[in-house]
Amino acid sequence: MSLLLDLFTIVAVSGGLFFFLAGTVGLLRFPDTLTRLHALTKADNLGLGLIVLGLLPQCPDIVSALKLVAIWALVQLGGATASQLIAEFARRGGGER
Amino acid sequence: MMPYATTPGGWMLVLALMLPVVGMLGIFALGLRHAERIAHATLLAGLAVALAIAVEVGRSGQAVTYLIGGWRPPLGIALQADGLSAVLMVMTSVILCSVGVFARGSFSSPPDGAEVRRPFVFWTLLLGLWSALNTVWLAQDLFSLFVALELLTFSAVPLVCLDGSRDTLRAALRYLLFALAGSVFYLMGTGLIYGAYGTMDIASLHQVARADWATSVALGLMIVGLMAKAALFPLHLWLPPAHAGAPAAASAVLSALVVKAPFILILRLWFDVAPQPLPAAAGAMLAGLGAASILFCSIMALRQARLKLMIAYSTVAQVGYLFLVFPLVMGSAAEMPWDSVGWTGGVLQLVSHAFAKAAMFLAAGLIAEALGHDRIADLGGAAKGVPVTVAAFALAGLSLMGLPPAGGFISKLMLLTAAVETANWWIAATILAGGILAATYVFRVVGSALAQPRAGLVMKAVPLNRELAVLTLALIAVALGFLPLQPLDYLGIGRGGMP
Amino acid sequence: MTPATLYGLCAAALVAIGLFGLILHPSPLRKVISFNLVGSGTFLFFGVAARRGAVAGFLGDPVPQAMVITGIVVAFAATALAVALLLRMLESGAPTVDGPPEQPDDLSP
Amino acid sequence: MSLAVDLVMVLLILTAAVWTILARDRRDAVIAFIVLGLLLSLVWMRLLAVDVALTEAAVGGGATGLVLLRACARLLPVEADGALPGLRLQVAVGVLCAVVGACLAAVILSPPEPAPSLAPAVAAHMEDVGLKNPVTVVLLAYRALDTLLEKVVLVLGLIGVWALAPDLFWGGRPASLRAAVPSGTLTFLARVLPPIGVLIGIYLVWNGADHPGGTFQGGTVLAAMWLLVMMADLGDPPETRALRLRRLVAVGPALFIAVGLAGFGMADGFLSYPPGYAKPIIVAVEVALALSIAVILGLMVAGPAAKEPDQ
Amino acid sequence: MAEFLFAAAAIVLVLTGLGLARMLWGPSPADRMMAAQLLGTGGGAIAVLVAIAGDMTAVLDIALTLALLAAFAAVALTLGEPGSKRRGGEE
Repeated sequence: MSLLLDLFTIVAVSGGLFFFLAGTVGLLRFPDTLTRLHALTKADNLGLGLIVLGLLPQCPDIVSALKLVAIWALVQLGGATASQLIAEFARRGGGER
Repeated sequence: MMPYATTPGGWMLVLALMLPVVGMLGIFALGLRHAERIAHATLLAGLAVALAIAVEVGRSGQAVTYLIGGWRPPLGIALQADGLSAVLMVMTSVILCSVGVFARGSFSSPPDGAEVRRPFVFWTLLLGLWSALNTVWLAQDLFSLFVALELLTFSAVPLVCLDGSRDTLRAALRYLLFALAGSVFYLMGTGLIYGAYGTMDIASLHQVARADWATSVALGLMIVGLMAKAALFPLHLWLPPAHAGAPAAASAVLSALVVKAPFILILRLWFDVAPQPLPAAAGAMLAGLGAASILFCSIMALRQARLKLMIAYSTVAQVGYLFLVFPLVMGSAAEMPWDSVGWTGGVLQLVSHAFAKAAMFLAAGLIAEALGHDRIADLGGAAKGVPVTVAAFALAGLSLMGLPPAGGFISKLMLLTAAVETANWWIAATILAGGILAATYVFRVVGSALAQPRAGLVMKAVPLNRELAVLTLALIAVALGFLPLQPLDYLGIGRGGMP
Repeated sequence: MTPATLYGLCAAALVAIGLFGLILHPSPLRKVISFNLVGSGTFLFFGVAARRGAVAGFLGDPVPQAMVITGIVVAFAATALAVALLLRMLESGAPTVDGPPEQPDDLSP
Repeated sequence: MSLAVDLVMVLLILTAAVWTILARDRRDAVIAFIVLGLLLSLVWMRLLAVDVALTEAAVGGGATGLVLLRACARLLPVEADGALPGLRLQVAVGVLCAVVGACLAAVILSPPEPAPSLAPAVAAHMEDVGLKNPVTVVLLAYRALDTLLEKVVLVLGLIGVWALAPDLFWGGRPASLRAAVPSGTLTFLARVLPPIGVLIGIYLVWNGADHPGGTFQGGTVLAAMWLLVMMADLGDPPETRALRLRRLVAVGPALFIAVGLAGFGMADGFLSYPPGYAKPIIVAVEVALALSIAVILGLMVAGPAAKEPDQ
Repeated sequence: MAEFLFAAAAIVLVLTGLGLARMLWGPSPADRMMAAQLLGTGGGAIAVLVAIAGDMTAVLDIALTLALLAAFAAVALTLGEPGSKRRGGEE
């Protein structure tokens, strides 16, 4: 059982790492602000989500598990808002030089 | 040094710290209607506490000590009033009380009780400043002293730009940046000290300090930071516009008291923390910068067209004298510095300058109020309109010049004696040259004030009690001149060996 | 080399970099940011002392940690005050004619 | 392996630091500074100073960044940054800074053996206080005077910020923090996040007695939530003359002083706590302080009064 | 398992650290802010990994604080006068 859970953790966390990689590559390689933003937020929420998911079986107690879920939910909320705001900011031309 | 223990009367030290804070919070929370009353009550109570502490120090012949929360250093924080701190505390409260009387005219609440900005800010920050100064005089912990320095900065900077003009805002910002840079250097030094010794307590450090690289770097950083705060040449650029731009009551406090706090900290680092003997070159360098301050800023003072700027430049010059102490108290004298003429001369210079400079700035404020401007060339008639004030200015000027019978005379004579005894001829020459320069700039003002008024000059009347507050300060500065010309036993109380 | 030493060296570099900006940047806002950089480096020195003092079952010496927290609070207050001051200065009117002499824009120490 | 990770971290920090100084645009510099704050928070975690890491996360990532970005937004139309001065001066100052850095590095490289520490002394007396978080014990018992004075610094800082108001506006509201373009997403965030944030803030304060966390961390989080509400235009900054607000600012320090003075009668003297009651008293003081800190930080960011007080 | 999680944390640090290149390149403040955003999320991920791997649940509170304030900098970025198009600093 524990082995299975460990395997799950490894798979999920590795998946999370992959999405972080994808996010970074997207941030660095995509041609313009909005596509970069798209890549960034999608990838990075999924990345953190998978890592949180993978860590859940390893939690020492239920409070930590709840905190993990809360962290993920907060990043979802914050990340979504932030990308909206950054997009708005970029669209208004606030970022152009 | 003896390990700390709370002494009888130690609780008064806590009062000295907390009274101003309570007054400040009271004004803040209760609104302006009570501001002046709370401030004056606090000032009086604080004066009483300071006097009581000074009496207790003299009576018991030892330092008054208090351990906060009963925790013994290095874990806890000790407050201690020795002879020097007691003198500084009394000096602070007397000057602040005089400023309090003076400021009644310019920072009163309006009759309808509505809150206005200037009195609110002035009284709260004046009390904040006082708690900061008392903490600097009393705290025995390097980190508490950092917090005290920040308290000082946060109270002093907004006072500079109280009138809100662009120039004073600029001066305040420049002052803030210098002060913050100074603080961060000081903090860096304390961090290294903690890393090396695991304590911030001055008495513990005195016992364990090693003459190694880490200690030298730490002390060097701290002293450089404090030099910026004390406006020692060439880090003095912020002071003249800041002190000249503040309202007179605030300038008096800034010049008389605030710049003295970093100097006292340098003095404590030098004699109470640093491993003795210190390299002679370090002392000579501080004194060299002090001498440069004296000469350069006295000449700058001579060239100012406006009275307040002249006084501000003179502050930098007079603070320069304090730094002459270091090479004068070297070698054997550094074991018991308080027993030497040079050390006593330095402390007397600090005290007499505080009273003289407070008197001068307040006098300048009254003169400006009476005449409506402070251009030195057009002061004619001031001696007729505000004779008491001009007399106070002249008396305070005596102290700056170092002429008898003023306090500045005896302090400068002691410094001169020490310079001759230790064969530091260049210091002796600087003291003499500084005196002549000070005489020139003071006489220039007095001469102009004694001149005939221009035709049609209308002067505003100034209340007599404000003039008397100024005169009191000037008379104290003069009265200090009647002290005997020798090390004072009182200043040595609680500093290790008894006299 | 222990991590504490490595971060200590990093702190020294932070101080040097921040000091460079503090002295050279002509604009007050950049000076304030640079001051914060020097402050961060300074706090790290306390962190190094705390980490090296990890004995008696503690992960680190709590005394310097407490000091850093106090220091961060003070640094924030200083930043807020400096920013308020410089905004007010730039938004206030033309320099007064009769005030102290106009200082050059350069506020460097 | 582990040191290699630390090395990466140091490289990232130095990149952010250098960019903070060299970026031409001031807003770029601020963003780099925010990045630096996040990295430093991780460094404090690495140094096992969780209390400090929390403070840095709340202040570096939140409060300071907000203050600086707001300054950028208001500065832009007014004044440009000057460029760095000429190369020769840059080299001279660079050498000076390098010397300072080298001196510091030399100190770091020759640590005392064994490293001094007050940790055993802290541990020896923790029982007397009854709290389990050593940092909180240091802050509120051993070095309570520093903590008290630091709160006074905050109050004075607020007075200093308020003092910058023009006379006409004294007592009025600070300038609005509203974002430039009202945005539905922001409003949504400002409705959803604050309840959670307040909960987390209270949790950090409460938890601080026995675990990492405490007044300042909790207070900063509370302030951040209040600021978020103000930025989303769901509430304007309050009038600075309001006495209720003033009392909120003063309650923390005042209670702290009152408890300290009560020590004269009930315990061993100023800022000592009666045995057995230390923990409830400290928690009460912390709660009041966190409230005051939240209000002070919020008001400091909001700035001096910028409108005439309402009639 | 702990080693794996620590290694994962290190990898997240390297990956999000690479994102800092965007902070240097820009070109717009929006792009630079994205680097900060990525690092904020990455910091949260690192903190949760370290917390679980090192069995230091207190570290979770760091992640919680970072997550709570994740959008804060982005919100602050949008402060300012609407419509002022030319926002570059110095020319």
